[in-house]
Amino acid sequence: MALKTETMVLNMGPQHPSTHGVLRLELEAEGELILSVKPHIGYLHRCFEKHAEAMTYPQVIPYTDRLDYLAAMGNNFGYVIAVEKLLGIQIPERVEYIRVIMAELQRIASHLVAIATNGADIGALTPFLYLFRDREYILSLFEMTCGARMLYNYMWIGGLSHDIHPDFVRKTKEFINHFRPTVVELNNLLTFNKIFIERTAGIGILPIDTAINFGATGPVLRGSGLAFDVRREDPYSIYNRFEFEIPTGKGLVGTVGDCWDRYYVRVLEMEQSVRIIEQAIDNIPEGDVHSAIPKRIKPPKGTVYARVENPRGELGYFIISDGNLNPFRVKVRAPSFVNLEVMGELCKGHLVADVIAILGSLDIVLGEIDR
Amino acid sequence: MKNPEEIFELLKNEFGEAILSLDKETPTEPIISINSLQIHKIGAFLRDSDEFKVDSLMVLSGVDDANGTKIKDEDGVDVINGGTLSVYYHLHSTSLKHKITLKVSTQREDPKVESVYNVWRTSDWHEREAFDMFGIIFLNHPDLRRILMPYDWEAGYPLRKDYKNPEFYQGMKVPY
Amino acid sequence: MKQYLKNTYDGIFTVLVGMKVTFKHLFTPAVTIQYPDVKVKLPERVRNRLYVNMDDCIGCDQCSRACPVSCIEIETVKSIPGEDLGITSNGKKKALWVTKFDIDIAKCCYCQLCVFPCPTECIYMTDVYEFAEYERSNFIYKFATLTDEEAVQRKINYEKLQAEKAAAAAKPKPETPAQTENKTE
Amino acid sequence: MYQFLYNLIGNEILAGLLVAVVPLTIILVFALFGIWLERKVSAHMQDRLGPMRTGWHGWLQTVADLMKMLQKEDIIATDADKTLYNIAPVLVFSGSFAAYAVIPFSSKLLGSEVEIGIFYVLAISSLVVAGILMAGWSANNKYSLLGAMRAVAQIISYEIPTALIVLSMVMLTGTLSLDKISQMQTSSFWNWNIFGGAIFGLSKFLLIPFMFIGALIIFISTLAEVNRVPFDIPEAESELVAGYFTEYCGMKWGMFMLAEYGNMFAVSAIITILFFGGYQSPIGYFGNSISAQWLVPFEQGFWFIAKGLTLVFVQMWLRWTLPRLRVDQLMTVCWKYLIPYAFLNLIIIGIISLL
Repeated sequence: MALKTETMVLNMGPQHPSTHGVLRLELEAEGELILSVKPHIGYLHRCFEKHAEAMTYPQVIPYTDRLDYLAAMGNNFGYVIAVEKLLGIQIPERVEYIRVIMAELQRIASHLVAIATNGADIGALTPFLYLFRDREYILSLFEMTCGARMLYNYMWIGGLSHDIHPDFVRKTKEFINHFRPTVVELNNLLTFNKIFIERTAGIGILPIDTAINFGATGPVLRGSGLAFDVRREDPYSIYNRFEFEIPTGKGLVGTVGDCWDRYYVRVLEMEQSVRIIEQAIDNIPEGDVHSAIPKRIKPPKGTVYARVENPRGELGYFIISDGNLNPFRVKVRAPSFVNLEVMGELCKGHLVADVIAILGSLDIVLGEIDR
Repeated sequence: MKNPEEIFELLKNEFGEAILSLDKETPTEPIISINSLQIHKIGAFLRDSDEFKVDSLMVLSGVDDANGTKIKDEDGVDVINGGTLSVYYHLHSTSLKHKITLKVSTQREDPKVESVYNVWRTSDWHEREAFDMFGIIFLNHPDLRRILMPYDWEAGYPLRKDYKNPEFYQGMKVPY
Repeated sequence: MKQYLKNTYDGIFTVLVGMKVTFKHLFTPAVTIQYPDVKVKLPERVRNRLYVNMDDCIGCDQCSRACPVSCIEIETVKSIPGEDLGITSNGKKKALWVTKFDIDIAKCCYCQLCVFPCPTECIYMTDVYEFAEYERSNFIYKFATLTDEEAVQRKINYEKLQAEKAAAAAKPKPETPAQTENKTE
Repeated sequence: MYQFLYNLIGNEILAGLLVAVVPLTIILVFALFGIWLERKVSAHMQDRLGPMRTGWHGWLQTVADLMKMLQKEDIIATDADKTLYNIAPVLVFSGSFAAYAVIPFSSKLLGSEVEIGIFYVLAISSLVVAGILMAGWSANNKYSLLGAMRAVAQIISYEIPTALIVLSMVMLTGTLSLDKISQMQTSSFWNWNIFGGAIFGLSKFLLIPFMFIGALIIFISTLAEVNRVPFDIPEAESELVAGYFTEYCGMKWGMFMLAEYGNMFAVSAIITILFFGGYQSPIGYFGNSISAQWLVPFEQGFWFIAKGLTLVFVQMWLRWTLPRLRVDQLMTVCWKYLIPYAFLNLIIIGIISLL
């Protein structure tokens, strides 16, 4: 007689060490084997879009900081680009250069967190601390520039809140010199560790056409092998002036599109960001960062969709203006929100421990999923 | 790579009545208005035809157009009657690099839009969000639940312009 | 078989490489500090607790309007002629009594948007970051220098002045009040 | 030791209890020290400082934590099976504590001089399995249950490679007594079993590589038996919150912690005895050279604890270096890698020792 078995529903989250915030995953499991995963979101819903309708355009910027709180510069960047498009204003060269440098530094900082938490989810706690130490350098660069460490409110419509600090260029170069060896160390300690490879290679394979259909962007899509990067695809700001490569998943140790590829794409992207910073840092033109800031920000009627490459993928702002001081509608296309959708698809047939590895490799930030 | 006028003409030839208008007055990309019950067919055509290959839906946004008649109720809040709710589809093609913006409008009192779930799977959560925030019913969506708000939120659809904060949620006072 | 031996070798070798890295770090100095005893030197632009220098405040309400979370509440009363409110450090003449200048620092999001519009640069962010409190009400910082009685007095003074003005205005044209009466009816 | 005390006191039970006090003290002191060491080692490996406030470099931190744990409210989930829930930590702790009965800390300090010491250790440490399963099941928590299932599968599987290596050592030395195994590896580190044992000859040199492999295998498999990284999947904090002791708090949780650190030292002690000469000094005894024979047992105790702690340090070092394996990979490592290698090792050692 066959034993009567039933599946077990395992609630992972909202309070769980590795759901990266307050995500709840409803796992249907047979022992350790996952049959289905249903993500439940909304625990961190802060009504950003409703708030934005009651704010003037500059007042929305501090709120955008809090979407993807690990990459606040990128969020500011996307929003100001959208509003500048709506206003149709020209930005001084100096501002553009500083914005690019900040965005790339932020990309490194954000990827460091992504890599660190991905490692920590799998059990390697030491790289986590090493990488947070390196992130600290970047945060102190930001703090030196605008006074805040996480939620910068740095990029303003038409300019920047502060000009860079006189020491900024020197310290950024110092950081780059310090940073390159730490990537090598990271690769020795974690990336090519056999156990780490075993845990991530061949796990959570995301085929390229599924990735596109699910709208995945950023390292998730690039990990699947498509060299899609908004910086190259739809160059905003001055990204078309810099040389950089778009690293893609090659299936070096497993299959193309597995967790390891998504992880390794981030490692390689940090290197490319360093390259962009190196190209930009010596060429910052002179100028005034406040000169183009409009006195009164009142865009004409119209709609705009502007997208930037945030560390987590394509961040889009869809803004409708009705000609008032407040935006009529602000919709955020949050990369993590879209990337998380694919979670259910990836986890099928894996084990409980793999759910963590997959979630870590998707690198979600609940702040921008729930908005 | 096609410009919006060409896309509009091609779609007009293919679908005729379902394609309503082309709005070029916007500061950025033009918007093609479409019949709300034909969107899934047009989506499938855009995705599958070799001319377009629009394989990616960047974002699907619900919008409350707030173009109905506004009456103030006793609390001084506008109640909107009539008018439309809209859904914007920002599409692009990863291989051919062109971008298309589609817009469908639907009646505010009975908002129904065909789901594009089967065309672009990414629309799953976007449509749930639009339903959650605006109450737009996406026909043939397999799992149309609230997504950001609690599942038992009964006070209406928060991003509508005439939304009123409820006083209580499950016996708890809402502002704190 | 070859793969099997390679896996064994890889497993042991990469573990040893990792161990070498961590062993090296065992002897590198720590980067953390003993926080309350040792403190990081903050950069000069650091954004922490808000402070208002009331000597310079002219009560223009610009900071309050710029604030995205409405944590600043300002109430002002117009001064009456003859009262000397002094001038600000950059030479502006004050014309308003600031009867209430409350900042709810618990709401503040440290975005610094209030600092830039201030015409006299009297509101700014300091480098004080340790201000935990046991009571939520203690987070409402009251910057107004006037006491409550004084504030009430200023208000009465101003209202009296208004009333006098109204009376003065009413005298030459006695028909005005009648008109308003008609309107209210 | 027991015999000595029995002669002294003349009461079996009292003598037995007194003998038990020694390992209990050692296990408690070691747990206090071990937790502190773990924190400091991890901190310095991660470029941090670790506990610094309680005493010199925070050495009293564990004591402070213990105080806190003793004061904590004892919470039992409503749906938990209270009897099993309460027994489980005691069982787990006694399992790891009982192993100390036969461990010779020095030639004079030995709880019980049983002839089948190593066999007893292998047997008694399985008691932990029952305790863990009870803890996981009784808490009525899915994470606990998953953790307990993993732990049981893991501990039972990894006993096989451990037992195979132990078997090869027993074959080589010809005794099951831990004390006798220690006595054999006397006078210099060259006589340790890891260097082929005390008998000089061709076989000694042939044995050395296989002894190294054996030591490595038993180190890895005991690592898994005490649930340390990279085999800490039963308590994998990023997946299962805390595994089988998720629902425990206060001193009951503390007992699991004590048991874990007790086990860490116990397995290190076993490896020390089997491969690294037990309590024997690698360089000869200071007491002998100044003809103060009473000093020798103390020196032996020092060497034993030093060797044990070195292995404990390596365990910690590994923990703060490696990620953890997945549950199926853990089984792969055991059944597909360790057991074949251990078996091969056993056969080769058997052949060599016949030479």
